[in-house]
Amino acid sequence: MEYFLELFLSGLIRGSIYALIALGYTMVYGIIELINFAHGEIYMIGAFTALIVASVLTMLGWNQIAIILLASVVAVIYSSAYGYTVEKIAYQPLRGAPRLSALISAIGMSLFLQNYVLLAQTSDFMPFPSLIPEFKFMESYEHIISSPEIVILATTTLVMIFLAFLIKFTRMGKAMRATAQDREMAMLVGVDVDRIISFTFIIGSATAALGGVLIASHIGQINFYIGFLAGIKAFVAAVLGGIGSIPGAVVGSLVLGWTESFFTGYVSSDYEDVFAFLFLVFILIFRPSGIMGRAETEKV
Amino acid sequence: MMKNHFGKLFVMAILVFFAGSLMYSCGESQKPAEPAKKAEAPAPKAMEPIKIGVAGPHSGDLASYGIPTVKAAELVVEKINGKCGVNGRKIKLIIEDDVCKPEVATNTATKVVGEGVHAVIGHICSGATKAALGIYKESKIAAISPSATNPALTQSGDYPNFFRTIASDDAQAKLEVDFALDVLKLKNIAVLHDKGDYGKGLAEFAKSFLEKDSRAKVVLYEGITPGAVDYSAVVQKIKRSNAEAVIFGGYHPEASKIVAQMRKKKMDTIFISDDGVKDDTFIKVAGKYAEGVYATGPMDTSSNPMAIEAIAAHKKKYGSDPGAFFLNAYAATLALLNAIDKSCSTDYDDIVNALRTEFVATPLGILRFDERGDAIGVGFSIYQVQNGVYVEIK
Amino acid sequence: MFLTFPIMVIKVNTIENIVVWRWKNLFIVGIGVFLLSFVWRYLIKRKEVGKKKAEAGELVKPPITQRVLKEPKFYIPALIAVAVFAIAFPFVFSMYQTNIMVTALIYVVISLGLNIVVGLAGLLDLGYVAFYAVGAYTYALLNYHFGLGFWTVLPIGAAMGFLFGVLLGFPVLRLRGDYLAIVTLGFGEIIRLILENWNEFSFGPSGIANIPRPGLFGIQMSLHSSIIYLYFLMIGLTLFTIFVVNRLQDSRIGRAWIALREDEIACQAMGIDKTKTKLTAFALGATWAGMGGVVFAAKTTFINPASFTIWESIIILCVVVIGGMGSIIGVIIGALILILLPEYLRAFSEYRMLIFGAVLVVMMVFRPGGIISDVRRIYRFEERETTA
Amino acid sequence: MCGGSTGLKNAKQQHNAMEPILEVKTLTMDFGGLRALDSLDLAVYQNEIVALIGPNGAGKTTFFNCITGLFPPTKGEMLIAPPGKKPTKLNGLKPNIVTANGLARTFQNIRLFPNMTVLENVMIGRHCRLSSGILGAAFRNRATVLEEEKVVEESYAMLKKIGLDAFVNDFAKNLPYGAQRRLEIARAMATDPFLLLLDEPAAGMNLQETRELDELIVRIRDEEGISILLIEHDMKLVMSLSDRIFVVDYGKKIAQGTPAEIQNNPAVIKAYLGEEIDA
Repeated sequence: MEYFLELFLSGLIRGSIYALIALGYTMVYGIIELINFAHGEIYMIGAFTALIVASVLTMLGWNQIAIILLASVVAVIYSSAYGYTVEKIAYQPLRGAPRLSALISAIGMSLFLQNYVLLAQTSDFMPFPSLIPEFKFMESYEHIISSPEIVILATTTLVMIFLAFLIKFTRMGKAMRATAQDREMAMLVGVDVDRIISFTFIIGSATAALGGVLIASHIGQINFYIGFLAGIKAFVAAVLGGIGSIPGAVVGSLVLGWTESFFTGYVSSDYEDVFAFLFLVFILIFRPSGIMGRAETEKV
Repeated sequence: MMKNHFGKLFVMAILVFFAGSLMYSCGESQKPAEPAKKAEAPAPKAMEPIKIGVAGPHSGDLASYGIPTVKAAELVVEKINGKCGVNGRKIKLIIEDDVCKPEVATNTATKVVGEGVHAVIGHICSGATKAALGIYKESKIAAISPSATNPALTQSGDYPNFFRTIASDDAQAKLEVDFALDVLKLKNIAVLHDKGDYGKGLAEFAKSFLEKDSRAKVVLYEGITPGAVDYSAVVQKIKRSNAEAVIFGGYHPEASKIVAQMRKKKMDTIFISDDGVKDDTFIKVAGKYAEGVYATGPMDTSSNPMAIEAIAAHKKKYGSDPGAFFLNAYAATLALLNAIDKSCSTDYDDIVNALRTEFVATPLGILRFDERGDAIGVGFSIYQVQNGVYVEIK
Repeated sequence: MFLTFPIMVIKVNTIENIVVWRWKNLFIVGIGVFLLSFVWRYLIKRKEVGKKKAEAGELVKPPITQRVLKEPKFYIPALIAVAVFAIAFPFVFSMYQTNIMVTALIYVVISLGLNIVVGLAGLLDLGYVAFYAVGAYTYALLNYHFGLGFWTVLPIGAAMGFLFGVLLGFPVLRLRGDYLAIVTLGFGEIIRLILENWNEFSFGPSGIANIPRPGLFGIQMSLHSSIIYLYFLMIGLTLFTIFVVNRLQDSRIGRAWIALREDEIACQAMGIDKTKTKLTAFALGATWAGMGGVVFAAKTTFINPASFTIWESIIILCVVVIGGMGSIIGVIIGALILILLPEYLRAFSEYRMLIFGAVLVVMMVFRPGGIISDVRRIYRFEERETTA
Repeated sequence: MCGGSTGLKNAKQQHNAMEPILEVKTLTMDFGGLRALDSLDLAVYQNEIVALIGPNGAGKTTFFNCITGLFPPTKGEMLIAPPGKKPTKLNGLKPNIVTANGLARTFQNIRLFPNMTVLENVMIGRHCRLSSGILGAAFRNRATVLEEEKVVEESYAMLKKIGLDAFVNDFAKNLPYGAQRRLEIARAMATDPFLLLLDEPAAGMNLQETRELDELIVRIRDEEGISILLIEHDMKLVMSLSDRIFVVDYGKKIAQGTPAEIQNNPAVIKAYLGEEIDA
């Protein structure tokens, strides 16, 4: 039973990590129906920015709380700027073009950003300082769940609540939903669609950056390639949950995390990913729009 | 830059006709359509530079394994060309990227063959090496790898033209297992690998050695997914298996994640790993968690005067410490040039023969190659992280 | 817009316990970006103007490429020139050139296969490389265990591709759009992971070496001539592919594929069996990948699962989209460009993938329809109709 | 098929003796909590032109979608009986099988294949009447070549009949609106139906086009012997064309009868009042 609980926790952490990335994926997809392949790269850039800021500040001898706050804030700002720029360069000119063209453009952007960071920062893995302090009160539970893990869980929950609130209740959120439903109609009723899309990219990138900071400090190392793998997994999670739906992304991520964790724990990690993908296929066969996705019937 | 390159293509195209037909005259197989008369050996050949190909990943995610080899070859060649070269001929390096991918490696191989190289230093990754070796074999070109450790390369007997200045995976695995059994006297051992060519091969050997020995048993044998965000499920599994030690086959990024997560879970399981982990980056990344980790690596030759000299030269020219496989590559280049020098020839048979018979002093010690192509006198030893540095044990 | 660019630049510094400030980089990149953004804006503006023109004037002249392709006066000599060039190629250029051309031709073949799935039938397949792997392993394993030769395995590889296409196609065809994409991606990864993990079957990550090159009636060939032989074999296979795909496109089934892409519901209402049509597209596309895989294994003589990652699928997809979906010539040009480009970019060594990524973006932004867009087969019936 | 039964307007008298070619019994369709169709009964007899009318959202198109197999109905039975054949149940059949059985339709919002030529669009309609397979297509055996030639001729003949022959090689998306509607009819006709379902064929057409459509529909029935069931809002067209009219509102049938009967039916007038002043 204890083993089960441990695996459950391990899956929960994994799921929360995926969720932090998947949220941005799903938001962007919801609004422009584009698989934003560069999203993982934004996450990676967030982590790098935080690493640089944290290193500089550490050398200047700041205290840890200030470092983590400032590093996160700067990472979020940078990544949002990147997200915004990427959208302006690679996606905005392609509005109205075939969807596959935008997809290829996204892939190109992903390659570009990867190699850009590779050139600027070398291909080596770099140690990432554990920014999150070990809480005192946690000491006796450290072997079950560590402080960074608690922070990750809490952040995921907060981000999800924040996004749900944003989309449900704010003016911007309403405009976003309108744009997602019918872009032309939204434009007709006076929504500045371009601004909404930019805004979505900024929010999505910001969550990715937050994820980048937390996850990197949990794992303790980063290199230019982390974004791609994490991005694919997060995308799978988003689809599993029903792409376009915010709670769906979280549910999908958790389900994926647990699937992997339990499969590894009780069967074998050799086929962990095989099983995760088979599970995805299985779910999609019975629920073609994902766990939380609404079944769409096309109007005839 | 681009223009230059295309110009080179045309020159190459012409060159290749000669080079290609030369090859025919060497090989036992003659293609009737290609008249052999083109093969009239050009007289001024002796004064032409000796061409050595250097192939490995120079871009992409594995570039950090390939570039030190290029630097080593450059340093050696610079030194030797400064002393009138080999047999009075200068040496020219033809450096080509293979990104560690087999399919690219065949292109790389045909390219260096097309440039008319006499021998090749490389490739770096075992998979790419296997793909390229077929082409070198048929073109009668010897290849010396500083880093391809797959046992089949020498043990299968398929590649008589292959040599390496590094010991093969099974030797490493044997060393790890012996260490675990003889020195640490362990009973329960978990074997993990990263599902990769190198790591899995090594783990398979370790597992079979352990199974042959009755003193310990393998309590867990698993592959982990490289690049995954977290390994806590696997770590839990190790914990449950009651393993006293983990033997891990793979590279340092995954190793450091696993070690860190084990230590965070307050597990003091011994961690024994391989050459891919015996890298200073591992210690930097894993930080305090790296302490006490064992790893096998090439025998410490840092006291060898040639090694000191080579490293000093690298520092002088590039301003930094050399990277992975630098000394192996340095040794490979020296051995190759020595063979050419001693045999007074750039013919395949002569080079291969000289590599097998002539001893040469290298930063790895004085060595020659055995019949299969493994270097005699190159081995591994066990290191442990102590106070943030790898220290040789024994 | 380029307010964000300077931000990009400051972060160009490396960390390794020490911070290296590289202000020089900042300066260079800053200037470069400043100039580039002007070029970018100019081009975007030009594109906008072009668009407006297209909207204003009902009939825009068809693009030059299209006119050339339609005019027999142009394309017949062009075809002859291409043919002459193709035949002369291995004798004029080096073995290396021939070798990469073989690679490019393999991609032409498999991209034409994917073009059936994505370009014609409109099914986004991100796991296409799985079938390529199936073909390659079919040859490698049959050769290893039973010593079967290239020519025997080529049709077997094709059949295996077809079979796997059907097998994998069945469960996923209910899905649409991006769900289909992610599931095919999943299948691609599953196949690769199985190859990687199932040592007893596939020799795991260490792969299979010493796969023989194709033989010609048992004649022993030197390396150079066998590459030339492979080259002509690939030319033949490419022509065969073009021939078949072209005919398929023109046939009852090809029409059904396009109709499916255009409007799934109307397509069904017109009496087309959606499932069967999708399945044929999927399986036929996979067939070419299977064949391509066999040739690939024969060419590299060594295969391991690392050659069949998702990036490979993505590259093939890029070929199809960049070339122009549904257009055979477009796909051929796309394959030649995308596969040869990284090889010729070797001169830029570490910058080449950066450039490659940028090229993808720029291409899509300025030619979203691909290099050859809108070249669609026009039925020419006028002559027949007057007689009928 | 029997082409020219002359007593068109008094077709109704013959019904009692004949089996209906389409018979729908207590058809019910729920979308979640919404009942779009409520035990609808309807029958169409051979050589009839029947209209289905009702206010927007009354469930007319849903009715079409149910018969053609796009939506599985919640309840009810649907039978077709092609002339001279035994009745078959439509329930559970896929759309393509329904079409193969001789029921063809057009769509309310035009659903042509925009990037295919006009001729190709019609050729798609012939698809289910052809048989050539993959190998035939790849290697062009004799049967395939002949079949292809035949398809082209038949399709062209169809276009001529509908009056679209001038556009043969144009992309469907470039046709004028009215022509697109007619092309949809041509495409549906190409599937060799015995009953044609037209979903608002006159929507968006001007007077001239509507008049031509009127003639076309009558001609289809008279010359081809194809019965027609249509949904239409243009009351003038409905009244002049139809032999019988069904009126639905909120998924229920509120009236049926000849145009004259419908025009004077108080229930119909009530349903339409305030909703639409079309008639």
